[in-house]
Amino acid sequence: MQALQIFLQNWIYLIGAMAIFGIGLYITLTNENIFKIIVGLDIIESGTNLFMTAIAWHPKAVMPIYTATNQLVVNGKVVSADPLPQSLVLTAIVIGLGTTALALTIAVKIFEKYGTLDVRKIKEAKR
Amino acid sequence: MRNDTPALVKRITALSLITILLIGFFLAFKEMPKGSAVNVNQRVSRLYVMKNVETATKMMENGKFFAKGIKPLRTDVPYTPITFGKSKNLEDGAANVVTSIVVDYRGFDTLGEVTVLFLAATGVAMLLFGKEKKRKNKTEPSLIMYVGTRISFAIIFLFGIYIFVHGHLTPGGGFPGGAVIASGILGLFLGKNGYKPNHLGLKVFESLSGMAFVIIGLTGLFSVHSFLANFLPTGVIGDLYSAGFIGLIYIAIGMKVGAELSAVVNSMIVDVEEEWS
Amino acid sequence: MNIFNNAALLIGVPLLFAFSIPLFGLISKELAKWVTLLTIGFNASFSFYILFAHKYPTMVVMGNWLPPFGENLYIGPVAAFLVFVISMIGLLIAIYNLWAIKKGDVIRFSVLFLMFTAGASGIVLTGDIFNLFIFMEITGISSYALAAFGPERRALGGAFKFLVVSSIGSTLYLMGVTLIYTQLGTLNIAEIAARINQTTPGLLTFAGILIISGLAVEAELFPFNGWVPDTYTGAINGVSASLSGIAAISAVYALFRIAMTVFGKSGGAYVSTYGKIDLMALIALLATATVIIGELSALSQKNVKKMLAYSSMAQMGLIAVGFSIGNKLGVYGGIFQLVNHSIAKSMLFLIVGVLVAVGVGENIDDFKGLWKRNPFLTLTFSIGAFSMLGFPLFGGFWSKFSIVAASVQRGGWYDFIIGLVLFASVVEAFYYLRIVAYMFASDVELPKVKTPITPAIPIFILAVSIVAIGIFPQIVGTFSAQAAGELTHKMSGYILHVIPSIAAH
Amino acid sequence: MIFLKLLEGIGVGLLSLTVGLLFMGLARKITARIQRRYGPPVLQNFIDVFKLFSKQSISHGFAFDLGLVAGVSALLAAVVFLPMGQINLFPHNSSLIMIIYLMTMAYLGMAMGVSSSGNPNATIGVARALTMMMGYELPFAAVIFSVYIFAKTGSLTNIVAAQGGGFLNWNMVRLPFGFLAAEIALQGMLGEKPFDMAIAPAEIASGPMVELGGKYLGFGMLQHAVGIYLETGIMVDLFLGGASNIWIFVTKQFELFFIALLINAVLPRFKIEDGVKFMWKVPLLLGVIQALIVVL
Amino acid sequence: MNSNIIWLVFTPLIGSAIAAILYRVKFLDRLVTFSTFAITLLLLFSVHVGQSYTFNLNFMGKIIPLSWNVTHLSIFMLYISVAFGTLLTFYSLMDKSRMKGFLLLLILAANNWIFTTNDMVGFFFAWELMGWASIVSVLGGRDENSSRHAALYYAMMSIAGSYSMFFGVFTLWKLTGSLSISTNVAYLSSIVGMHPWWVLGIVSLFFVTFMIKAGIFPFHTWVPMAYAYAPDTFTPFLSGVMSKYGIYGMLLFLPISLMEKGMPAAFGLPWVNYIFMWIGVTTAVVGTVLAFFQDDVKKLFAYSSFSNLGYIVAAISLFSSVGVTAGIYHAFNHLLFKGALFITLAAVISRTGTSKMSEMGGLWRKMPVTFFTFFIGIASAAGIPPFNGFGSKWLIYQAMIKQHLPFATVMLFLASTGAFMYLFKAFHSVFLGQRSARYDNVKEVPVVGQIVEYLLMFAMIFFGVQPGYILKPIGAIVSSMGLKPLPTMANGYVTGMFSNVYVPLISWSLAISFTVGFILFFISAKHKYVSQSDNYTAGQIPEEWNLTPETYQFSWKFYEPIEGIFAPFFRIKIDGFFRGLANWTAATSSAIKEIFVSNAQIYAFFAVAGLIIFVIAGWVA
Repeated sequence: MQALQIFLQNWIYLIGAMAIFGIGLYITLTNENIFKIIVGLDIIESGTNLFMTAIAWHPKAVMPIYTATNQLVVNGKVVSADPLPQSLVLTAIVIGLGTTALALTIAVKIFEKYGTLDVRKIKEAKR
Repeated sequence: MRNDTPALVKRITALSLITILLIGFFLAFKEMPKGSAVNVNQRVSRLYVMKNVETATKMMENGKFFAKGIKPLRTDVPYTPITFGKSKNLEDGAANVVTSIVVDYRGFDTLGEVTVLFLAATGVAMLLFGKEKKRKNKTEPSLIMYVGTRISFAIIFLFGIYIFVHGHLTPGGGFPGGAVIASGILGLFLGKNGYKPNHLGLKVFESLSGMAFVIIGLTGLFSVHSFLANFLPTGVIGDLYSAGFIGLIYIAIGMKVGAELSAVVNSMIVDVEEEWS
Repeated sequence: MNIFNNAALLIGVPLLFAFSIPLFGLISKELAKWVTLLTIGFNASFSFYILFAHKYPTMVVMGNWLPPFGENLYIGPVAAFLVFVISMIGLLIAIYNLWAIKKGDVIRFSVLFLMFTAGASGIVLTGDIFNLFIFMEITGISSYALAAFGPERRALGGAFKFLVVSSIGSTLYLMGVTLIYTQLGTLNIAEIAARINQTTPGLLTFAGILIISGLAVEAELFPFNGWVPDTYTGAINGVSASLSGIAAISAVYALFRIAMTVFGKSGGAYVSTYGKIDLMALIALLATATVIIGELSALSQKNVKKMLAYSSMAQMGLIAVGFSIGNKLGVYGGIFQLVNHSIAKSMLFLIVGVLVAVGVGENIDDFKGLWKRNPFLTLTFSIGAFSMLGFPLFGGFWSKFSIVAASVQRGGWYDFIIGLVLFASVVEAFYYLRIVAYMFASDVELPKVKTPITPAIPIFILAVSIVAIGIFPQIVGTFSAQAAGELTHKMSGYILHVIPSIAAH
Repeated sequence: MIFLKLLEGIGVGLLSLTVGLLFMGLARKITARIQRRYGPPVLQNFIDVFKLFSKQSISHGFAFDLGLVAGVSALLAAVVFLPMGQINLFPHNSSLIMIIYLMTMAYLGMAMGVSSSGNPNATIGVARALTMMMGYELPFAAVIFSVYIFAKTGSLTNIVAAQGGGFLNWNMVRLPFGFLAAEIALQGMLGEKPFDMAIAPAEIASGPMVELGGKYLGFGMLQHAVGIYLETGIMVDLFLGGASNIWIFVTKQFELFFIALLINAVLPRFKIEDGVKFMWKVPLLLGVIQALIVVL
Repeated sequence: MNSNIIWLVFTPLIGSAIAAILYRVKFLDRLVTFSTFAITLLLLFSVHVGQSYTFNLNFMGKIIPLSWNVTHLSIFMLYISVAFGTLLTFYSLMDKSRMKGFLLLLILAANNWIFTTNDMVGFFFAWELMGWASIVSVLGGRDENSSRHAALYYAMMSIAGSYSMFFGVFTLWKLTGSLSISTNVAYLSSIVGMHPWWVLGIVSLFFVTFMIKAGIFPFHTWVPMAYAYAPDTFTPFLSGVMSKYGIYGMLLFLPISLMEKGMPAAFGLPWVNYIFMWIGVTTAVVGTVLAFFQDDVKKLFAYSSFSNLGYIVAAISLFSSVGVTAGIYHAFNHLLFKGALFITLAAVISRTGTSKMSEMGGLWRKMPVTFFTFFIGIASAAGIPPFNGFGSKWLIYQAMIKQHLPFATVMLFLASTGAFMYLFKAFHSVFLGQRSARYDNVKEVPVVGQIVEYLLMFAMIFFGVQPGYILKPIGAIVSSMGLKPLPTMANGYVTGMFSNVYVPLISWSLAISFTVGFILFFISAKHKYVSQSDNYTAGQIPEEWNLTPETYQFSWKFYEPIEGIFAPFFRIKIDGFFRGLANWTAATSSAIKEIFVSNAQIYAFFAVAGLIIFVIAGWVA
């Protein structure tokens, strides 16, 4: 039990992140609907973000914000979660947002012009 | 793999590919420091948390930072204790370390991030550009909806401002704040059919706030000789008026993000006729 | 450590004006285009100043935090030269855009184009592995939007393909960066490069594979380049030109900065990488496959634009072959070819754009007898084609020359690779010469077409520069040689200029 | 000295003409006898030549004239280099290949002359002759080069000298396959049946000769006469060990010619492609065997 | 004063620039071309064997020595090529074809550079210059579509060749660090005993290039097209001079094979040489056989050129003193007679406007000077003494027999007989037989052309009768290659290994017998001239059969009977090999193109699959 707990503590977020990553990739690679593909891409990004957060965290970490009660440094050792990946995640989320917005716009335009959301049907008559 | 590959084949292939990829990941994870062994003290973040980068820089110039074999001893950087509400003149006065990294230590990233968002909004608007035909709401919202969104907009707006003003003290900052404001504006869209925000105002707001960010950066360049360098006093940790230019930048970012996301919502909600003639 | 913080203006000024272009746009659409032009012009002249008048290698420190703690821009020989090339080509395409972009949302197009160029410069300049990702996304998002711009619906299909593949690629890159961060706890390229051998080999290899795969999407290497033909064909010609002339430079730069500087082993006659497999060899294989597949696909195209797209792909492969040889001569050839390719290919796309606009068309049959209809465009197109196929006294010759020389110098299985590449070059020569022969056919009687003046200016300048490089290869050669020195000696070329104190040990 | 050589040369030319015409007359007589006819007198051909040269004739232009004159003259020019018994005018200049190429000039002249007449029968005849030439030159070349390698010399004089010392030293005995191949090739060279498709009178009205009349036909006959002399002479020098004097030489020539006549009298004509195919089967095989034997 | 070698290169370049400026005015263009050729010929008199000059090119900090070195071979080749070019350009003064003079001058510059340079960089550059200038020149033929096709084909072969040489140059440079040709050849000779395969590989890289340029057997397929569809006045240069660059290159590298210690021998030859000799023989035979059945007269002579180069290759591959002498001698002879033949063809085509033999005929009365030039040309080409083709063919046989190679010799002899056949076919179809009424108003070429034709006739007879003027310099070349030169006798002697030929004697003998013949002709009864259609038709008048001169002319399917014999060989098409390669490439191209006819998802699949392959590779490693 203890071993399982330690295992879960150590691995659960990484495993979860990878599972989300895999699910997103699967959706992207198998669904022909454009919107579903975009959703898949979004899920992949979520997986990546979770992965980055996970490597910043350890079971005994505290939040990286100085407050009156929250001690980030104990005996010269930092005990908080790693703030750097968190800030990177912040950036990555915004970038993902931008990509998604653009993708959705393109999808809307594609539906307008091709009249379909099936990726297989988005092609020109003459190759 | 072709355009007309059957779905089953695709699924099986995708599954096997993903399985192999995940196995690869897990094999790689086995070599990672595990769990509690995620040693922040050996990462560069330690210096950010301790607000100790300048000391490290001096050590580096003295040649003590990198040990033999170029192994950095980040643990060796001496530590000056920080007390909430008391410590002054820290190299970066923000209580929220993440914020201090986002805006100050790695502020350049954030500038890029703002640009990405700006570009995405621009791209969305560019692709959806055209002569306005009609709004997309099918049904007229009820009176409660109309009144409710208008009342809650003020509260949401205020909350958004609170979030990005306190970005350096609490979780949050310009991006969440801006998103909150944009959600308020989205409420306005929902509340009234044919709601038109002030396009010119949004555009000017967006541009000016973006320019404000760059101008703050350039001010740093011309006053402290480094782009995006803090040129304001850092104050006491935990005060609202602390952390130098972080607050200013977050205000700019918050306004910009709010305006941009509103513009995105506006663009997407409108049906247009293209002007390619 | 030589700090030149004012070079931050290379990024800052375009950003400032990008944010303000919507305001200028309120006054006039034309003004927006001119602001873009002038801003890129500023970048070009500033990088010209750095390249010729300022001492480099030098470094820009962001926010007064020295590397490896803060972010920095590193202006070595590579960056100084490539930024200049990117800005110059951006400037010329901006001139073309003055004429070409008349309809649609001109203002926002200008913003996107400006940031596209600035983002590409940022990729080349930056000294931080995560910042590289940001700039990749800046370039990426603006190029998705730019590629989707245009009256034709095929633009949207192409842009969507680009977006999907490229998003996956950037995710993979980010994963790789994260894996490296778990090991070394830093994001600075110089520090990672110095300490790369402190990581565990399995994880290092995996991270390297992820990063290379992610970057290979934009660098158009084989299994990652499915988007190339549709996107290039779909986009309007100015955008195709900038994709092949600007984005390609930065993508290849990023790929080999990571492979050679970050993962590379220092010392030894040829650069190889740490880890279980040699990433340089991996790239060489990909690149060879790319060359062959690209050239063979281009062979049977009837649409010139699509043909140019495939040719771009193949040329990127050739460039990557040059770099992946890993000695100074090979990298020299790679950079030289990079510059030649971006000059010639962007010129060819611009010419196709002009031809389509004046009503000639973009199919091979439309090119028949072009010499009689419009000698200027025919001549410039031929110059571009000859440079592409490595005709002596045109720019492309010197680079192909160096790449072949380098691979022969290296020997081993690179002899085999270069044999395949040369076979592919014969194919390439065939389809380019076929167009040239078509253009000079005299058995077609069609009305003459006029060349518009504005787009003729960049086309003329590009053509002249191809010939000039062909006759005086030193123009590019000196800089390429310096750049090759930087890329092949990661310690003395890069790390020590960024973090000099590493030298103490 | 030069005058002496000149006179000797003219003498050799006359000799070859005489012997050739004589052979032609004998040929007519012998063929007739084989066919149970009486046949013309042996000297009939001399009479014919004189008659033809005194008749008025029509010409098709200077190329026609030049061609026919060249046909005889080139062969006469070649004859002087042939060693025949004690008559050997230029012992250091008797390369066989040179003689063969000189003969080619005669063919060229003849072909040019008759073709310029514009009669397609003539041209067809020439084309057939040239095709047949390709047929027999291949085995003949194989034989020549075998002899060259065997004798280690390319000069007819030296080849003859190498065969000195009796019957057993003759190349006919030493190189039997080569001799057989050369015999068959000689049949083609002489244009005798079964290889006479070039002049097939019933099909193409005597082929090259169709437009010839008067002195032109006379030139044609003279060319044939010198041709017979030269070709049989080469064979004698190559295989029958030459001769010690001109009489023996002519006798040996006549022996070879007689065999050819006998074959001619009894065999029908090949089709042209069959002729070439035959030449490239049997004699070539023999020649190749001979060459292999010589080389190995 | 050694820098005058460089002027050999610069003078044509300057002339080319001037000519390019004047290019619109055809006559001025041609005039400048001719004068530049003439000036270059004069310049040649100041160049002597043994002169050398080195110019250190500073290329991006690296010193690249460009060196020139005049050897016996180079001066010989220079003289013959420039002299022939001068004649040709003089002829082209009055010509109407679309040959561009400045391109010819570029080729001249490359010509002088190739023949004098001693560094591989210069050699390569000159080679490229020559190749591309000639490719562009081919473009200006009468039939635009065909010439474009031909030029493209030629360009492909030539590019493949130059890449091969490129590769070879760099490999040698990597091995020795020197760019000098002589140094590298010496180096290769020194290691050939230790690493025969290495040397073979490197040398074959060069030889592929040379074989492509000379049009030797497996690489000959561009020859007929390019020769046939090139401008009529350019073809003589293409065939006469440009095919010899390949031979020159081979001669530069052949001395290596002298020292093969590690290689087994076949029939007294190193087996590589033996194979190469057979390649030459095959070339000769294949060219001959293909030439039989052509209807385009330029194509026929293109195959003839190809066949003759086979002779040269077969001869020089023996690398004996007779062989090399014979090869170089034949190269010279081929230049002369094939140049003369193509010039006369240019004259004929310019007057008749067609190159189809079945549409010509009976032109000899209208163009007598051209007719005689052509006659002497084919007599030379057939190797008839005393014209110039005889000596070299005779020497080639001598060389082959000396090596005890009867079969190869027989094949060459067959090729020679065949050559006589196709030459006569061309002769008959163009000049003899019935003349079509269309050509009743055809005139002889202008005086300029006639002068050139007279000069060529004179040259063909003179060098036939006095071979010593050529054999002496060739002797010097042969001895400079480390072989024993043939004994030189008086001018008229061709000295073989087995026997000698004294050509003046043959000439005298011919002269006397012709005199006798003509005396006989004139003293005999009179003759009268009749019209061309007045001939023996079994009592009928051709008009009654509705026969016109065109239908009465026999020039179609001239050698039909033997077509059946060669039919099995026609099924093996070398052309088909390259065409098949091209088709295969095109098919592969279409197949590969299919990769990119897909959707976003599939491309994502590709990317992930690529990643997976790497991951697996990472595990495996």
